[in-house]
Amino acid sequence: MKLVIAYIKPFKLDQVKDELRSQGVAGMSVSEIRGFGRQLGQTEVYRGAEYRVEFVPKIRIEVVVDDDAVDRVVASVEAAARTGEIGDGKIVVVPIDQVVRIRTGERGAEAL
Amino acid sequence: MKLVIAYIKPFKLDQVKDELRSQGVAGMSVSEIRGFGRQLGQTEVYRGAEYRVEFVPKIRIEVVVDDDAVDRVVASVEAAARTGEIGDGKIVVVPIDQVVRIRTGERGAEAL
Amino acid sequence: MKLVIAYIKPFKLDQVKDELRSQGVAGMSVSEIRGFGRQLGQTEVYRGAEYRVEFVPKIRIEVVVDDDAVDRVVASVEAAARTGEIGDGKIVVVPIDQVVRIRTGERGAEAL
Amino acid sequence: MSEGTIAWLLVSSALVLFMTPGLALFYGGMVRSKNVLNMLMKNFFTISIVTVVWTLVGYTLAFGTDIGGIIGGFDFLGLRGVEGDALLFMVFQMMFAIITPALISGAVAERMKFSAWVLFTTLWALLVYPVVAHWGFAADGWLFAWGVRDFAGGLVVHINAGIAALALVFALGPRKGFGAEVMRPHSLPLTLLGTGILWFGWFGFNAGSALAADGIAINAFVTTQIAASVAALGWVVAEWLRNGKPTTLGAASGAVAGLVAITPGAGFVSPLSAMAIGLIAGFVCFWAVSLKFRFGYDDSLDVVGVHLAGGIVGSVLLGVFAQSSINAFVPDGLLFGGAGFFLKQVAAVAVVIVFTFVATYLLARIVKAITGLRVDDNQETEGLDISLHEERGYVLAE
Amino acid sequence: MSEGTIAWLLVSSALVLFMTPGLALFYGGMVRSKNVLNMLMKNFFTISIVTVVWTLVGYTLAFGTDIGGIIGGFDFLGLRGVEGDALLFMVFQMMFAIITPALISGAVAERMKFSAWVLFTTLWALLVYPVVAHWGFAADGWLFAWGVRDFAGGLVVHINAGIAALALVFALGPRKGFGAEVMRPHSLPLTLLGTGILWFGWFGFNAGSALAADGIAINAFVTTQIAASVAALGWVVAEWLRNGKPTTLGAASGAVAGLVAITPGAGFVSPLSAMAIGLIAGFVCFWAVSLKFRFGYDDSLDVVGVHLAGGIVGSVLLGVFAQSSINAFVPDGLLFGGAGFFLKQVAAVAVVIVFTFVATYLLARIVKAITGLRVDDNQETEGLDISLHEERGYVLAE
Amino acid sequence: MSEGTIAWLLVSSALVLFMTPGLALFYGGMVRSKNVLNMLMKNFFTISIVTVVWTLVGYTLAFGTDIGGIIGGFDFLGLRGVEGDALLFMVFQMMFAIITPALISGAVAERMKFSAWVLFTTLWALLVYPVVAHWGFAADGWLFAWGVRDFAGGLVVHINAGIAALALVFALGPRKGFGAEVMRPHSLPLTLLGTGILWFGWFGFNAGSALAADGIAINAFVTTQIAASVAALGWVVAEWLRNGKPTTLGAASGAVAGLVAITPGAGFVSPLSAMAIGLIAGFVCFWAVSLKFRFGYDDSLDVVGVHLAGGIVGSVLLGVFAQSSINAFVPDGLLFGGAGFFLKQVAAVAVVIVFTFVATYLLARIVKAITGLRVDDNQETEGLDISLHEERGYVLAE
Ligand SMILES: Nc1ncnc2c1ncn2[C@@H]1O[C@H](COP(=O)(O)OP(=O)(O)O)[C@@H](O)[C@H]1O
Ligand SMILES: Nc1ncnc2c1ncn2[C@@H]1O[C@H](COP(=O)(O)OP(=O)(O)O)[C@@H](O)[C@H]1O
Ligand SMILES: Nc1ncnc2c1ncn2[C@@H]1O[C@H](COP(=O)(O)OP(=O)(O)O)[C@@H](O)[C@H]1O
Repeated sequence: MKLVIAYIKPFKLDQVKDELRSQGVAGMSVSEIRGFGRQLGQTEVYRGAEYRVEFVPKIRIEVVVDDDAVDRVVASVEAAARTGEIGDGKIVVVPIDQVVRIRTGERGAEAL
Repeated sequence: MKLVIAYIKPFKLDQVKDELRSQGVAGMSVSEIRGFGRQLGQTEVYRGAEYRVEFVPKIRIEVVVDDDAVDRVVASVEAAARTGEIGDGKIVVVPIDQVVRIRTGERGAEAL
Repeated sequence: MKLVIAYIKPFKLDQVKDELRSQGVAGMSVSEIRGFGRQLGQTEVYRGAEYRVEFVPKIRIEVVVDDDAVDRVVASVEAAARTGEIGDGKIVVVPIDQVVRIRTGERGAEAL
Repeated sequence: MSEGTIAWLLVSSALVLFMTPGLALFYGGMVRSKNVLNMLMKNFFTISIVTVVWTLVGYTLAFGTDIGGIIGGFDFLGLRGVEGDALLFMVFQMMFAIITPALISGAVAERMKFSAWVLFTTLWALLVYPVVAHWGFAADGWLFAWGVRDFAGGLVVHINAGIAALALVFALGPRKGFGAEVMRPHSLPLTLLGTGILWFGWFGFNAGSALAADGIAINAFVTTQIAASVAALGWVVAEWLRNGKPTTLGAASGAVAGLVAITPGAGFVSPLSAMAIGLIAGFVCFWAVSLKFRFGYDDSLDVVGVHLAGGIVGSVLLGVFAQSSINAFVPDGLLFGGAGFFLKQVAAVAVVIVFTFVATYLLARIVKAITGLRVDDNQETEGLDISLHEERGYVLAE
Repeated sequence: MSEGTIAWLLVSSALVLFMTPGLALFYGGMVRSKNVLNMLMKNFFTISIVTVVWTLVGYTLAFGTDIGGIIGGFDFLGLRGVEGDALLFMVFQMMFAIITPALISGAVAERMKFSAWVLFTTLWALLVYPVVAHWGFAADGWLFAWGVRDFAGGLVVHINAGIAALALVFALGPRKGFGAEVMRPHSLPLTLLGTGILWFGWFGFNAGSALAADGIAINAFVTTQIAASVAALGWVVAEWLRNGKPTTLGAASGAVAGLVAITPGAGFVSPLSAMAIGLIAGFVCFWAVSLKFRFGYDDSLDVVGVHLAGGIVGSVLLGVFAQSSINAFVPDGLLFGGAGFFLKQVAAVAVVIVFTFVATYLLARIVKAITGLRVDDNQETEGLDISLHEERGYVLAE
Repeated sequence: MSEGTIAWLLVSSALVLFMTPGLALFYGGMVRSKNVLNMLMKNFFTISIVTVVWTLVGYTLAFGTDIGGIIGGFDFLGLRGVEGDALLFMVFQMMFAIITPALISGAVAERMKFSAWVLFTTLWALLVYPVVAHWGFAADGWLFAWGVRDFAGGLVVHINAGIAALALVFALGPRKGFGAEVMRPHSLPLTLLGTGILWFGWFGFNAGSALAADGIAINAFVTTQIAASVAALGWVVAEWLRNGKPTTLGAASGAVAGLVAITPGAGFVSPLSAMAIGLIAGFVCFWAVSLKFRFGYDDSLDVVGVHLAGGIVGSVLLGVFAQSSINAFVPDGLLFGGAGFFLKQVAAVAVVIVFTFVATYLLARIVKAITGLRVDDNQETEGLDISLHEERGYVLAE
């Protein structure tokens, strides 16, 4: 099994979520982060002076998926989160040893 | 060594923390996330109209543990976080290559 | 490739970020967490009474790096985040299978 | 005027002005956090716009020498010759002219362009408000002269704003996701604070409308307090029974509904009548805010449900509960034997609704042609604070 | 009354009403974020409840024709015959009747059921407040007739509320985790805002209690300002010395302590005496809030520590600092040669403490039997906002 | 005084006091969240400090029997003999003495030690404010006697505070990261709330300065409303044109700039002149706040840009727009044929700027020698709330 982590633009969350659900993904976990990348922050004007703000608000998504679903899930996120503009973000795939569903104690693919 | 990640119900945090401490776990990191799973959100009433809110507040816990402690830690979290109702969450075990304690530079099991 | 996760003191973020940039790290993702470790929380006085607060605010950093950069990156974070006092935090290195840049679809080292 | 009356009217004017920032917070707390500043800004800026419009032209249109009962003449253009007591009356009335369009802003929250709002408010404060104010408040205005009574602005302020809100909502359309997603208030403490300020300021609004520190002012003060309290009670009890939980938003909305409903009658009805009016207003407005879901118009922060419905309740019930023994300037209402007055009140409600709806809808079309009314989809998703003002309401971690 | 006095009392009434939303924010900022709305709601709803109770029955019980010095008769039931100046007095006094039970709500924060609060407040506003108000404020009330003086409510408002809070805390028990976990204020800016509103409103409370726009009102205004300032100073200096840091919560609490302590004497003592009273109140109340840890009662937001302690300090020190040269309606205090008055003040404090403690504890038992007093454990952990009102205070990200 | 006037001045005093909590929120919203409590605390504590200083010594220095036009004598030390109307005047003036140093706190936000602030404010309220107040407000003060006019404190309050802020900023140095990092307001809703309270309170400030409930008060009320509105309009239009977006912070700052600028002339100029003054103030202050970037002084929350610049605009333009037909106590300004008065106004501005700059800078050096002025680097990074007060502004999740 794999843990797919994606850093995306906040306003893309809804689309990504809908796409993943339509792929049959049963769950995901989302948090708000600040990201820093090639986008190199944003320029903000405050009181008439210009500033470079290095960290940009992003959304971080975690999805645990079965091995055979990984490619489909990555592709879905890619498609749904892409705007084609800088700052679209990254997807990372992490191998995992085990998943447990707390409610039932099920392990592995069952637990998803 | 392993990184144990758990997504749990917020009001279970205290119990999980106490259980882990009693297991001798030396540290952990906690963040607030929004989760989405079989629980399929909650129904909320606002101004008399009913709505489905897909994302539910959850707590995400990260604990780095030594290999031989993994099973005990997973079992502790399982026991402490379980209510038996839908939405109890998941535990994920991720293999890791290295841990470093920043203060001393210690590596591996020493660093925990 | 590796995912380097670091839990550090909040006021060290700027230094760590500058150090990583000077090491050529192209991106990172940052979130606010609450940590619990050997530091065993803090003592707070409120209305004249003393309390132990177990969770201390920390910053969590994630950086995806190429294999050959891991040691350099870990060393940089170590150096920049160290105060020598308890609570400096930990660095964890997690192996990863894949990275994708959403904007271009590039995979692997290209995607960083 | 005596010094005591001047003191009271100065204070009342300040209190009524304070209501607009209060309203800004009341509304600001109810929108999503990405739109809070735009909401505040629309209200604060309305103060600026209307102050200028009223000073230069609005006041004379409303209170200049009457032309056929319809409108005031240009004698007080730029406040020419307006001094002393007249100047005090002018500024007290100015505060009403400010808050009336500000009320509208809640209905079009989270999607109307700021530039469109600026243009709309300017035109509305110039062309709609002074007309209705003349009809209802000026001694020669045709509604007033005909015998209609509106103590502190049930017709002129609340029905006027509420029906204008409905017209503007029709021209504008609903927010993306209206009806499907829950759009919860981002900060109910802000809304409750706003409620507190509105309640406080409303004493100036209603008791100040006696235009003297006298027994009528005292009566208006007491009826205001009672109606607000009882309407909050009524609303909360209604939702407790119906939805199972009493909510703070319900208490806040109920209080405002009561304040609205007592406005036309504050100085004309007895304290016990105010209790009845408040209770009815609490129930009716609780029900009225649910109409937007039934009929599908996105009256975002319930301006129609509270101000239009509450204003109608209050203006019509004034026709029921008015007592000439409380105030010689009003005939007796239905309950005290005066059917004629009741009918006039009903007619006046209808007249204002028709006039303002049509006029506002036309203005909205004109504004649409000039600036457009809505932000585009991306701006709406991103929030108006960033997209229109390049500001964020809260920067809690940095 | 002259128009000047009417103007002043109208304003004062509005100011005192405004204190209750101010108090809601003061308390609301001090609870944990999961309980902020419940805290606000308890206060706002108290306005509604007491307004109805006071209008219908409370006022006549407090100020109706005296029956044996103990209570007022039913002559003003439903405000029958209460008009003009009397109506103004009625509404001014109503605002005091509202804020007194509202004060209690801080002591039972974060665990008391909303339904229990509604029932308790109704009964307390009906059965306890009017009795003590009659004793202390009505011309024939036995404490007043005996010679006890309470300018604006040290006995009637603050000791009354403070001791009632203690009784209710005993009936209710402490919050889960009291003493073990730190329960920090979730928003001190809200608390400071509340402090500002309270301070502002207190001018109406104290200077309005002169019941005229005259020299006594001026004196009360000045002593209020001085005592509040000095008590904040005293509290902050005390904690700076003792805990090493001056805190904003200390400044806010100190200011309120000073306002409480000057309340019984505002129109009876000189500005310099007010300085002494404020300083003593600052120190005493700083010390008094720590008693809850020593004795283990969970007076959550320090109602006992500030209002009971501050009220006692003020009522007793009035016996020391009163000056008949400032106000002919008060005898000289200890410092100016009048021991008898001092003893009466001490006795009155004791009487109110005993009466209200017993009466409130009984009421609490009755309420417990009917609705239960506390939410259950899970609701307390989850927070009262969600569990009782299905609302969240803040929805900052969505 | 008549009861009407007493009522009005009591209310005005309360309103002016309320401005300081309003200012605390206005400033508190503009700092980063880690410094919000320190900002609030500095303002609240200034109320305490100045109340004591003014009661004991400040008032008599400002309004005691004149000594050579320079300062008042010690006759009213500890308020000896200050009673009735004089006591009312004393407390009204006290509120001005409070807010003036409070204004300064915004310029030194986010880095000045709390202990240093306490010492500085004490000395400044004792040694600087009463002197300038005597010159400008006391009948025998040399500026007033010479013919300079300052209706409600353009010289005494705003220029005085603004130039003191500049001197203190020079002594203190900029915040870490000034000019390089953007330091955004952490809560603009708080700032807008503060703006609302300031605007509301300013009616007491300006219209109260008529010292009677009369036509001058009415005129001052109206000019205040107009200038604030138009200046907000001017500022927002200027930034809209220049930076492409209208901001809420711009609207808030503009409103305050207008209020500042009308302060010296509120009771001396016509409503239409107020419109001109407001517009000019909006433009000038918009431009003035950008000077800190050009010249590199860290006037953190724009005290210099708004209060010094706005105060100068208002005091000088009073020399242009003053009309003896509005108020017999002022000569005609430039526009109405009186060049002499204009020159005196300009001279007075220069005098106050030089005196207060020098005096304040000296005081700052003294304070630096005793307590030090700044927190250390780590404290500044961590934030003053935790490091100085061991409190956090917001604890939203727990
Ligand atoms: N090496 C990295 N490690 C962790 N997160 C990263 C890394 N690179 C980028 N990110 C995350 O992805 C976001 C977008 O990256 P960015 O480089 O700006 O866009 P793009 O991938 O389109 O070039 C960043 O804001 C950050 O949150
Ligand atoms: N596949 C997944 N990937 C990441 N997080 C998940 C996944 N499934 C569930 N979660 C997390 O666990 C929480 C509980 O999951 P849910 O399916 O509702 O409960 P249960 O495991 O009891 O069926 C979710 O809210 C989410 O935070
Ligand atoms: N085993 C662990 N798993 C996850 N996070 C940890 C662990 N141990 C420490 N941390 C994180 O590191 C932070 C600092 O750890 P701590 O033990 O206090 O400091 P030190 O490493 O200097 O002894 C903690 O607050 C927590 O966020």
